[in-house]
Amino acid sequence: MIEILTKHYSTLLTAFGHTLAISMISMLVSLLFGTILAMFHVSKNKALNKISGYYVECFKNIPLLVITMFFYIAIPMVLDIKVNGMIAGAIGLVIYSTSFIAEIVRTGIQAVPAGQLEAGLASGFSYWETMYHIVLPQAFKIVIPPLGNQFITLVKDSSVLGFVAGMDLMYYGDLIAGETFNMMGSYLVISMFYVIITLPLNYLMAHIERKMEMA
Amino acid sequence: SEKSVMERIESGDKKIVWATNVTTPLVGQLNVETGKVAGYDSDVARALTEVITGSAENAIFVEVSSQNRVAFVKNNIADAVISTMTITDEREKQVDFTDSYYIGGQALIVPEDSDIQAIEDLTADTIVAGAKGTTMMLNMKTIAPQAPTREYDTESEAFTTLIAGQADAYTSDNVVLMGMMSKTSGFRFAGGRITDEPYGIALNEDEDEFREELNEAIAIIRENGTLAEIEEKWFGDYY
Amino acid sequence: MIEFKNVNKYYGSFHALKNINVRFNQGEVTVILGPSGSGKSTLIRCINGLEEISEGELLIEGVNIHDKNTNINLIRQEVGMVFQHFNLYPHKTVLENITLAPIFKLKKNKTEAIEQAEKLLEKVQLLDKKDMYPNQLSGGQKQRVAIARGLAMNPKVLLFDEPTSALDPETIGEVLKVMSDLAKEGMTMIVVTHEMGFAREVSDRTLFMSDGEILEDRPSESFFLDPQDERAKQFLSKVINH
Amino acid sequence: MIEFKNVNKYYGSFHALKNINVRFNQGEVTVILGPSGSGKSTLIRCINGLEEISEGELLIEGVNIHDKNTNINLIRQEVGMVFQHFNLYPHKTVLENITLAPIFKLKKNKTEAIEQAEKLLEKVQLLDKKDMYPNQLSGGQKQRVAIARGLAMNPKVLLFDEPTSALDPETIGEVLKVMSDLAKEGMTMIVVTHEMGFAREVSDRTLFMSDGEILEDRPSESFFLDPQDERAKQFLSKVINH
Amino acid sequence: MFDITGALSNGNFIYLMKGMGSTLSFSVLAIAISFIIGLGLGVIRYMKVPVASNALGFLMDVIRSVPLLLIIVVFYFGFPQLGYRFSAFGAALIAFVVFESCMIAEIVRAGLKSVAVGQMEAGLSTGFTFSETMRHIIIPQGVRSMVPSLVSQFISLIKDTSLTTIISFSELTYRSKIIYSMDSAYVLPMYVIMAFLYWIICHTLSKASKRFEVDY
Ligand SMILES: Nc1ncnc2c1ncn2[C@@H]1O[C@H](COP(=O)(O)OP(=O)(O)OP(=O)(O)O)[C@@H](O)[C@H]1O
Ligand SMILES: Nc1ncnc2c1ncn2[C@@H]1O[C@H](COP(=O)(O)OP(=O)(O)OP(=O)(O)O)[C@@H](O)[C@H]1O
Ligand SMILES: NC(=O)CC[C@H](N)C(=O)O
Ligand SMILES: [Mg+2]
Ligand SMILES: [Mg+2]
Repeated sequence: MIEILTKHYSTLLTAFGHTLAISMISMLVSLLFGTILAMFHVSKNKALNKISGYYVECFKNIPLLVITMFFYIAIPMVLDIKVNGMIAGAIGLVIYSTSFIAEIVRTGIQAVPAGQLEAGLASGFSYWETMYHIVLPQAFKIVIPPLGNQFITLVKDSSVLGFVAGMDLMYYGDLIAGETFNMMGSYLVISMFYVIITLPLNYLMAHIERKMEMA
Repeated sequence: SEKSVMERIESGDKKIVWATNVTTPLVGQLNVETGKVAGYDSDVARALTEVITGSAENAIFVEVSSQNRVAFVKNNIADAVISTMTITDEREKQVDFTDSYYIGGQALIVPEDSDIQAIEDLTADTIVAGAKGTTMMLNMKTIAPQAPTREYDTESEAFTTLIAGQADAYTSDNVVLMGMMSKTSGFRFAGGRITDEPYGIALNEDEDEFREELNEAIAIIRENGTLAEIEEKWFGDYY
Repeated sequence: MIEFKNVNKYYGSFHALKNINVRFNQGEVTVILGPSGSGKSTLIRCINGLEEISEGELLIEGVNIHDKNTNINLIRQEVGMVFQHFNLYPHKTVLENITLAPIFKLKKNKTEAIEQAEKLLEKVQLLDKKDMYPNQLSGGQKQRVAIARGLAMNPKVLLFDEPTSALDPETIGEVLKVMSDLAKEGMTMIVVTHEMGFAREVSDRTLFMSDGEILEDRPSESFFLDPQDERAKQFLSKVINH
Repeated sequence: MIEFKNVNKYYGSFHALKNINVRFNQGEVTVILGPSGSGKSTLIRCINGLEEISEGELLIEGVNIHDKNTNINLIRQEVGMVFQHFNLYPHKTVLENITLAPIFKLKKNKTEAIEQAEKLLEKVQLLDKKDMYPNQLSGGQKQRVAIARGLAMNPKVLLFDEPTSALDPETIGEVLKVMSDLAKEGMTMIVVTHEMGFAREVSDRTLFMSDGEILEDRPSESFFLDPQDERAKQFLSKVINH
Repeated sequence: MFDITGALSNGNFIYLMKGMGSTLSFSVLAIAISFIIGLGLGVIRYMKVPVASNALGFLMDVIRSVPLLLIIVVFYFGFPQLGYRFSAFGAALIAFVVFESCMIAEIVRAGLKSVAVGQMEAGLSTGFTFSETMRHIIIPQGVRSMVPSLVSQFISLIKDTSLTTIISFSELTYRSKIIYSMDSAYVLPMYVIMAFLYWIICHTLSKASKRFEVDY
């Protein structure tokens, strides 16, 4: 294991950087889309409700691998475009995670007591103003732990980039494993890098959750 | 504790389990309707099985990809791997090989309208696809280090990405590439073969007796012309 | 200033308000009594449009709030509301709770808004808590802040929906005190409550509701001396004698 | 039958019960009053071991419940408890809520347990609800079921921790009625409550607590006529006059 | 460009359906075993058994922090190096059970914790011991509140079976790839079909589970 670390550390660090960057970018974009879909869901407009509902129902029930491969192989075949593995992977991650984040944010919005919306309306704010000033800030606070957990999941899920030459930890892990024949060592080293990101986050989220429970 | 392959065969259980690639036309492809694997490698395996056990019917096939070939013998899932597997020193440290039964060679294919005519035309802007865990990808580091590579779990996945336009070229064994092109038009070789790839049958390290038996069998089918017949049957039209 | 004309309200097929006709006048303090589920909350929530009426007309200062062309947000600025569970914004300080709407809706500048908020906090005797967050306050304090918040928009009328029923018995008094003071200053108030002391002593007029209907509508004094309706009598005896 | 001898209770460094010495006698109905945070809940929760005492002795029928050799589960069978938020088991019907412990702990056979439960439900006037689930009941009904559940183990004493403060004003009466009936039948009861009517009229004795101490311990009649302690006076005036 | 009838020729279709059968039976097995182990682990963590809960807790947290894909390859490629050999099915099953048990344990712990404290107190107050209260009162309620999270975990599990294609476990995804390796005109149809089949399985499970959700 040590040998793999010392011999391949620059590759590993690059891969680690890619995994981290892809995860963070995908998370931010999914958060944006997810929030929009969540607002669609709680709005009174039936069409928007439907869009949000169908999206979530559709993409949370299809494996990420299938979504990603679809964008990497099937779409370029039909449209005659070139998408590199990192981008196809990120698109897959965003499409997939958005469905989960939409649900999380929606639950958050619905967890804000109805009285808050009413209080906002009662003091003359419009629906969207109330959402912006009063409901969303509280909803996001409520959903910090599940969002954090979703990010952890997303980091782990980013390992499907290994299937599409996404230059991430999993991809290089496979290559190093194939080259050194030290499968156990290579994959454990790779696991370690994932754990460096996810385990502390895991504890941080648990901590925040406990603190919020006490408040 | 487990019986060696020869002990098992001698005790009457004559089945030999061969691991082979099933997504490479000509070399080895699964017919999903019959469940039979057809191709050069599997025919060789059948011939060897016949020599050793008396019947080609004793050959059983399981599906591998380039990436998990070594694991198949190490995990005792198969008795032997026959899958255009190049004999290399590195691999010898993990598994044992029989004598070589065929010498293939690395080559490169590109879309017909590509500007790439030979390996020398590869640049930092031309992406080369290949399968994870193949000698080709290692070779690339010395023969065309400037060209970026993208590696996939199987040969067919690598070829599919070439079709999808995700790569500019795809490198593998010439026979594998021939197989791919036999099914899909629009691609051509870019230059000739680049390396020699002697294929051996990979076995677990404690299977000396089985290896001897296989080596003898290989010699037999080479001498009696069976090997040449099989080669002609699968590759004859494409050379 | 507020007038219900033949108002009906349905939740699905449930008839929550039945042919309501009532006027609330400027400067009047009205208490609404009635058993649980009788429609008290529904009635006052219609006044600031938190519930839509199904039939009839509801006029506020002559404006029909049921009309599609009416800007309900403007009406709401004129009608303050104090809720049973305070509904303070937990992520804002006391001061921010009070100044949020004046700054964004009345476009007051910040210093002006804060000045006014501090005056209101003084009135409800909570000036020293102005930088605290709601969860650092007791129930009674929260409700006094909520009243200050309601007043900050200079509403023409203040609605109260059971403002003391989520409070510790010890802190109910402080909230009722603030409400009595407001009443004395001539604020127009409509109050749903179970506090009989307040109803009897502070309010000018009492409505008794049951099953979506207004069964009594009389000066409070005479209502408490001698309720006419059978259900009102029953209700009073239950609520007072235990 | 229950005796606190120099009992102290700490939460970390917070001194929640300060040198408590008190006896509760068979057949007596005791009310515990006091402001929020004064240690009322802590005191009665010590009696059935939901809180452990830190120092001193707590004897129930002569048994030291703080002792490691005492089987606390046996003690708890003798001491029933009724909670502010009912704590009915939501996944069991009314009848199952009542029979669960008798069947498993007293090893009653099922028909016997059901028979007894039905008698208790009749007593709290809820026999018709026996097959319902808790969430189908009103607050007052839930609390009456909780009382029946407490009685099902034939406890020697029944503890109540603010049994009516989570209830609608209208349903408080029905719960107090059941409690008064129990008192008349001679049940030993210790009741934390803010219901002054009940305290004054039904209870035999009133303890007034503040800051973890018992400041008054007198027959209820004399306590209400003329509380001695300054804080008790203040408390009473706050709670009663609004 | 694409050839749907070819991709779904009779033989291919049967071959694919058998793959779907493998996906389903593997999922059912993995769910059953992981649920039993996860329930046990979750209760241990909930009860805060002195050393066991912490040590076990840390190990479980580490396992939950690693991508399932890596756990699969570690069992399949890595363990033979230590002398433990598994078939693709065996390695996949062990990897899933190890990973999913930890995920489920966390759900169980949270579910039990979500049962109001008052319920434990009510149980104790009627003379039940701690473990009796757990059995009669806390666990039955906890399990009900866990249903939604458990179901989404099971759905994740089913979707994640697609990852086992990396070790050539012959399930739905793997077989789709075998089919489209025959002809590039099958690629697009196969992805659409695959997506559809997974969707049907997961959607059906999620809809069916709604029946078991209770709210008090
Ligand atoms: N959003 C709603 N959907 C359906 N029914 C409703 C809704 N809101 C209220 N109701 C019903 O309308 C009736 C009147 O409700 P309302 O809240 O006005 O009663 P209330 O007099 O305020 O009672 P309480 O004293 O319990 O607050 C009740 O029967 C209630 O169940
Ligand atoms: N588990 C605990 N940990 C720390 N402090 C506690 C705990 N339980 C209670 N306390 C503290 O002990 C004091 C007494 O609490 P207790 O619940 O007995 O008061 P109470 O008289 O019942 O009040 P209330 O009328 O609000 O129910 C309070 O200051 C409370 O904050
Ligand atoms: N088709 C293959 O996967 C074999 C490639 C090459 N001959 C090797 O052994 O690595
Ligand atoms: Mg109401
Ligand atoms: Mg208390």
